[in-house]
Amino acid sequence: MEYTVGSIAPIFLAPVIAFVINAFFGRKLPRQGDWLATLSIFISFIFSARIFGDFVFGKFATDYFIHKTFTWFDLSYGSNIWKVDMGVYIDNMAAIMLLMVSGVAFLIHLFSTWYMDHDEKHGRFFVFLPLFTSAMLGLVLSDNLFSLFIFWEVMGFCSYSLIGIYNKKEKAGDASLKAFMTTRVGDVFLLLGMVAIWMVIGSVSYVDIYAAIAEGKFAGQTVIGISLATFSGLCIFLGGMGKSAQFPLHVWLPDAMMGPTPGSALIHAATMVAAGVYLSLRMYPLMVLGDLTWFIAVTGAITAFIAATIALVQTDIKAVLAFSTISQLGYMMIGVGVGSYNAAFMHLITHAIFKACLFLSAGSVIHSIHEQEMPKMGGLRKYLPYTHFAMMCCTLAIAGIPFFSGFVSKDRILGDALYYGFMSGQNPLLAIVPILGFAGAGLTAFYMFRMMFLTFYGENRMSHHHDDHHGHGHDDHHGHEIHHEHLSPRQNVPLLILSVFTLGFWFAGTLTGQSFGKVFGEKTEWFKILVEAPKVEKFVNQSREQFGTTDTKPSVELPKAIYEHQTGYAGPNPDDHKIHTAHTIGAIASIIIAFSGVFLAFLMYIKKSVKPLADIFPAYTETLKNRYYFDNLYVDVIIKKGLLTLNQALSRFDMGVYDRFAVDGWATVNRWAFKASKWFDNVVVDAIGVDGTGVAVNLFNLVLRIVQSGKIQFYFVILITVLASYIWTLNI
Amino acid sequence: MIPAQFDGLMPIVILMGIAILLFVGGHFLSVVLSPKKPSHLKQTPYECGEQPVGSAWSAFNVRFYVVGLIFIIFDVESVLMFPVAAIFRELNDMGEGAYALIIFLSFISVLLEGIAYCWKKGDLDWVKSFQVSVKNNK
Amino acid sequence: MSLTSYLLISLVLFVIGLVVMISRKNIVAILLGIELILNAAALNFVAYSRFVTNNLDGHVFSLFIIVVAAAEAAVGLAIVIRFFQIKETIHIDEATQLRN
Amino acid sequence: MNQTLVSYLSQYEFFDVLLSLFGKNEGLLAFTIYLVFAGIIVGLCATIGGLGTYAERKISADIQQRIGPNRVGPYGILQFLADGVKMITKEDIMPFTADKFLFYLAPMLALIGVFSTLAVLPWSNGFIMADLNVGIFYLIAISSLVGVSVFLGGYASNSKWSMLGGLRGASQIISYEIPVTISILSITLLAGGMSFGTILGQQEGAPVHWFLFHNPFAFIAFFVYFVGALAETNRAPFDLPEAESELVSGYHTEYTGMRFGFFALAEYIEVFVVCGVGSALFLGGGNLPFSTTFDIIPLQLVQVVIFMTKTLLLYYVVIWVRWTFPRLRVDQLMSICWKYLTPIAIFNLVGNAVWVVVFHGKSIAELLSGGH
Amino acid sequence: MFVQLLFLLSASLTIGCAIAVAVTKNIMHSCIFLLGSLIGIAGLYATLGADFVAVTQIMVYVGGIVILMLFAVMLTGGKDFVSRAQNLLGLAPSMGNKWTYGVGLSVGLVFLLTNVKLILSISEYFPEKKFGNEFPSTVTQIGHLLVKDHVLAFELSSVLLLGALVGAAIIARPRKQ
Repeated sequence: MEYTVGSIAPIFLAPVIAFVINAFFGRKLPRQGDWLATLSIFISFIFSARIFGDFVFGKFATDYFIHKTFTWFDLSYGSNIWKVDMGVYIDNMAAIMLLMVSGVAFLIHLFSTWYMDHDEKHGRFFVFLPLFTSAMLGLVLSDNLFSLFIFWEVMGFCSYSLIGIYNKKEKAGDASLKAFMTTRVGDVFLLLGMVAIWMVIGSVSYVDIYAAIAEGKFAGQTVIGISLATFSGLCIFLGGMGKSAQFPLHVWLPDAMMGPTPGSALIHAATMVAAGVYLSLRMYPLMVLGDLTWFIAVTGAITAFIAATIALVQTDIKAVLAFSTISQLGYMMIGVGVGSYNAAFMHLITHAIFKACLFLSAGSVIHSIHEQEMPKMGGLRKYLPYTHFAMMCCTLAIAGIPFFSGFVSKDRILGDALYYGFMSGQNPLLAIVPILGFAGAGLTAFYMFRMMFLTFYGENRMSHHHDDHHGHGHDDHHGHEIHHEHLSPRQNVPLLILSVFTLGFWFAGTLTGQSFGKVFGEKTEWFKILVEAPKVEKFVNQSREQFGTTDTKPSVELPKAIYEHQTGYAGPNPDDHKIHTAHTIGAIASIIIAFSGVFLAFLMYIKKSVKPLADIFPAYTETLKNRYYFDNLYVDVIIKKGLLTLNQALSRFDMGVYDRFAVDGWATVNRWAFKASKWFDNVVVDAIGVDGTGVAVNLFNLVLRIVQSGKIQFYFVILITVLASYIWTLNI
Repeated sequence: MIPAQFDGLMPIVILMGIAILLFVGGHFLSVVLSPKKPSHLKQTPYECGEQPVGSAWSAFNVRFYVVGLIFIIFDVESVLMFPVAAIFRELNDMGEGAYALIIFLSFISVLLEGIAYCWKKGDLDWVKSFQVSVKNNK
Repeated sequence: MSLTSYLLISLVLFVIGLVVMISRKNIVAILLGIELILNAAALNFVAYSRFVTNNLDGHVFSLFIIVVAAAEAAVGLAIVIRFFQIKETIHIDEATQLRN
Repeated sequence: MNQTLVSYLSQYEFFDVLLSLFGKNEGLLAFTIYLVFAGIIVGLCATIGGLGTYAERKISADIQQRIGPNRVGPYGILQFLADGVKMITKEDIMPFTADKFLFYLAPMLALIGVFSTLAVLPWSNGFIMADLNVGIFYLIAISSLVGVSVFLGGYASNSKWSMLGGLRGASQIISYEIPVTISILSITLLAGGMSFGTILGQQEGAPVHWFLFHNPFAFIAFFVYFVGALAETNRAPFDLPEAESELVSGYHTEYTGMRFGFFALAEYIEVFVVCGVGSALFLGGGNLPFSTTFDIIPLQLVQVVIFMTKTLLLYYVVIWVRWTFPRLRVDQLMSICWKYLTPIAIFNLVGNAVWVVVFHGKSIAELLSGGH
Repeated sequence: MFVQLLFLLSASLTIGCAIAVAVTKNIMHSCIFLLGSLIGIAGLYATLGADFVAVTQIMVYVGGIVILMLFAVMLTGGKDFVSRAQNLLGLAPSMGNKWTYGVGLSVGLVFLLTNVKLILSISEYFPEKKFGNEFPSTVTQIGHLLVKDHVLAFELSSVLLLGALVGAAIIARPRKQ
């Protein structure tokens, strides 16, 4: 098949054009140009649908991929070849991802035109949303870590400005800053990993990295003592952790709910947070080579469990969804870690769809009753029937009820985790992974249905005057009456469209995802056949195609492969029957767990026959309500104990070097007395009194404040020293 | 042998040298010939016979800076325009006159926006900015 | 007079600009240091375009460096003047707040 | 590839004789030739500058129906020598509050800035010391040293009058540099090159080929250039930096003796240079009114004479303007520069560009004669 | 021969004036030394055969930036201004004292050493080159590059300058207080 630039570029360029037009002339356009943004996303949806069709229906089970590059700049001299290539790299995974991103983004745009209507920030919202979508599509299209990093940062910026879009509110500003800074922590590591790879193989293109792995270029290379593969893989994974809110760096995602709900749906649920997982999947061979899978798996398990427990007691509907997002991302990471490559990716896709739908439904609820606290809702079933239907479908999906997509993907991950933890003869401590995973699954079912029951069932607990509003930036609507929901193409048709795709057989080809209950006569596990861990051998000395040329690879039409279900474990599989048994056990166990969780929730919140959680373990509930005191940990312990003292030391050094001996020619007699008083002045008054005022504000102002004594030359000294040391390490 | 490329630089250097030599020589002459009877009154800066009050090196008005600002921007733009102007006819003979004209005019139009802005904001009329900025004189 | 000599000259220039930027406390003097550093960079470009790549892209780059330097000097000095009008000093260590 | 004086002379046979005299050392020979010609030119320009003072007095005397200097020499023509001697023998006084270093440096900068421009001044199409590719551009650039020197002269002699004069002078010079530069830019656009050789080669032959008559815009550009040049050289009616009646003597109030002499010399030579540039850019420079195929030294001398004639005519106009128009106010000065001259100059530039594109660079004369 | 002399002249002028910029205590003088250093750099450009860039250097820096800096120095209180909080928390004098110079020199020395290592490591790739006429006319080629390859940068630079003009005019405009 023929792919020219013209058939790929519009995917990325259409939203960019929409962004530019909206950014400059948005105010002049009718409806501030939201139709333009939606239209552009639709265009890129069409083009990516074509690519998807070619890749998926055109040819099953071929490992076809498009790779076009052009030289961006060339630093070669003498015999050293230093080129930076840019280009596009589309394989099956990228094709599926493209379709998912553009489709979900299109529906979310459509919904936002209703949600953000008559909103003061309507225009600005539709400036950043297409920019974000284009960045995400570009990230999927890009063929090397470098351009991926560029789009990565653009997405970070968009998320920043969408969280803080209601910039009148203090909390929004803090939340956006927090999100920006936390993800920065990861990005620095990502950059480090890129530099490490660059210094060894002179390129950051996926293909070159795979080829280098296949040729064993990484063998024997070490950075600061540890092997290069481990170092770079770890750094890249840390970058992914920052972006997709894994355990230590997850604190930003709940606060990110300050933004408008569709923004959260697109960025903090569906696509951007999945970018970290996508990166880890892309770099999977590196992770395997660096022997990092156990680390990824454990991180994912801890994240999944902790986020699920926190979500138990949240009362803000969006907070529940946020923590469930973190937990599901943890599941994806488990999938990456335990080596069920395509199950992890499938969970990425399914989760993107049903989580987007969940957020949109929450948005529809919030927008129609102007209330975000679940205890003040209830019995909305008869007011919002369509929303209720869509949300129920997605809840079933995320809770892992059979016949729904969440069950398929999550259950495969759990089955592989089970095998990984117990049967594969790994370190027995790794049994924590499946245990936490299953526990998290049960909790997921519980809190999701708790949310459903509290929101849509029971009696209506709405008080008719609303004194406070969280999150959404509408003016107060005092005495607002719920109007009955009608079927409108911009409010709830997107929800219904999304909820259709929460059914399992779209992805698995079978109703259950297991070997029984086929819908089609033929066993078509297209997902599992198409998506597999990249075989690095086939990338050795691949020929690059210059940009603009139509690619010359013959479109090989392999016979449609038949799926034999033993290969649920996509990695090297030593013993299939074990895996099979693991999967069967996993399936049954997860079904039982899920239904028990739903039943418990039913007893607690419908029948009221079981006392709710808070009464059973009040202390633990308190802990959960404070989210395990993570923020307090950061603020109180690390800052007040650790960083502030460091701050004082640094500022003392700073003052000492620069200002201490400002006035020369003093009598040595009173010099010491003067020094003492000046030390008091500088350190106590200046450092604590002035620099330390922001201690109570929040974390990242303080992290900035450590090195920020305000003396720019001090930063300059540090900068130059670091630069010099880096140059010294260069071996050219 | 000097490469002809650098041949043109020599007279410039020579003329600069001549200027410096002339200056030094003139000084030498005046040192030799002129009388030396310095006195304090002779060496006070001239203020129409009054005792000079304070130093002349005080912060003066900001309008000079604004003028210099507009100047430097125009200066740089003209620098960028010179090579394009130098090959304008050549491009025109190559049949790309319209293209070159569009490039050139779009550049100049931005230049004009700058001067129009400053004109509108009154940075160009001296008296107004003077009257406003008296208060800033420290 | 190979490439190395030019590179060394521009390096020395850069380091002197560095010293000026670090050890001066007068903001205008620090801007002087910045000008030195920019010139070092531009000199490198031209030297490379003569010795390494025999095309004139290096000249164009240093042209644009000069342009950017002019813009930077204009805006920077304007900021310095404003700062002086506000705080009546141009000591760099007084400029520790982002707001007035 | 710069066509220079040496490369011009090297086409004559006596060059080889000289070369053999210098033992085939072309660098040394070139150095000698340049040195000799530089000495000649500087001496010539110094004389012209000196005579300029004399001429100024005489012409002003004529305009004001006085006699003017008539004691020293026939018709007082040696007056400027007397002035020079006076300057050398005067005691030079420096205010004790002055900034010594800059006080010395300022006149030297002025001298350097002015003398360096002489290197590209086209006396004839052969007698031009260095016909750089960037000739006219170089001339504009290097002459901006004078602005620095004026500012420094005002600053260094820590006196109120000097300070004001220096500031006025610097801001006036840099302001009026813009219309001048843009007018020259339009000539560059017409000529298709910055070197004086190219510019003069475009306007050979009859006066209708001068850029002055090339098209209406160039015609306007000449006057813009002329006014701007008056202001850049601090000539009346733009002599605010040394306005005798307001600031005592402007930026060289505190300068006496030799240093004042250098300032004055630099100023007069600069006037001569801008007149020469004007005649070369717009009035065809030293081009003979007829086209010749052969090229000998005497023809070059004839060209020099023609060039000098045009230049001195412009010089006369400058002096004439000085004694005719009253001095401007500062705000009038600025508004004339920024609100009239600069927009007009930009308009001329656009007009010239459009003209070149529309009429394929033909001048009015060629269009009338239908020449292809 | 002449080119070598010009090179030595310009290099010594550049470095000497730069050092003077660094050490002199008078801000006005260091502006003037900066001017000398910039002229020296123009000479270096000339020895590289980059006549247009050299003249541009003189035009923009000597004609524009240095004068602007002199104005700014005068506008900010001339060569000797007092720091308002001189004695509140003892600040170093405005042109630095031995401590700041110590820090600056040490950092500069570190940077110098590292980069000398770098430069010497790549120096053998580029042997000495005879001076000839590589660029018969840089002006024409630069013009072609400006309208063909770098036309976007050419246009955008005008926009950049416009932005600089507007921004700086807004910042520096005299206003009522």
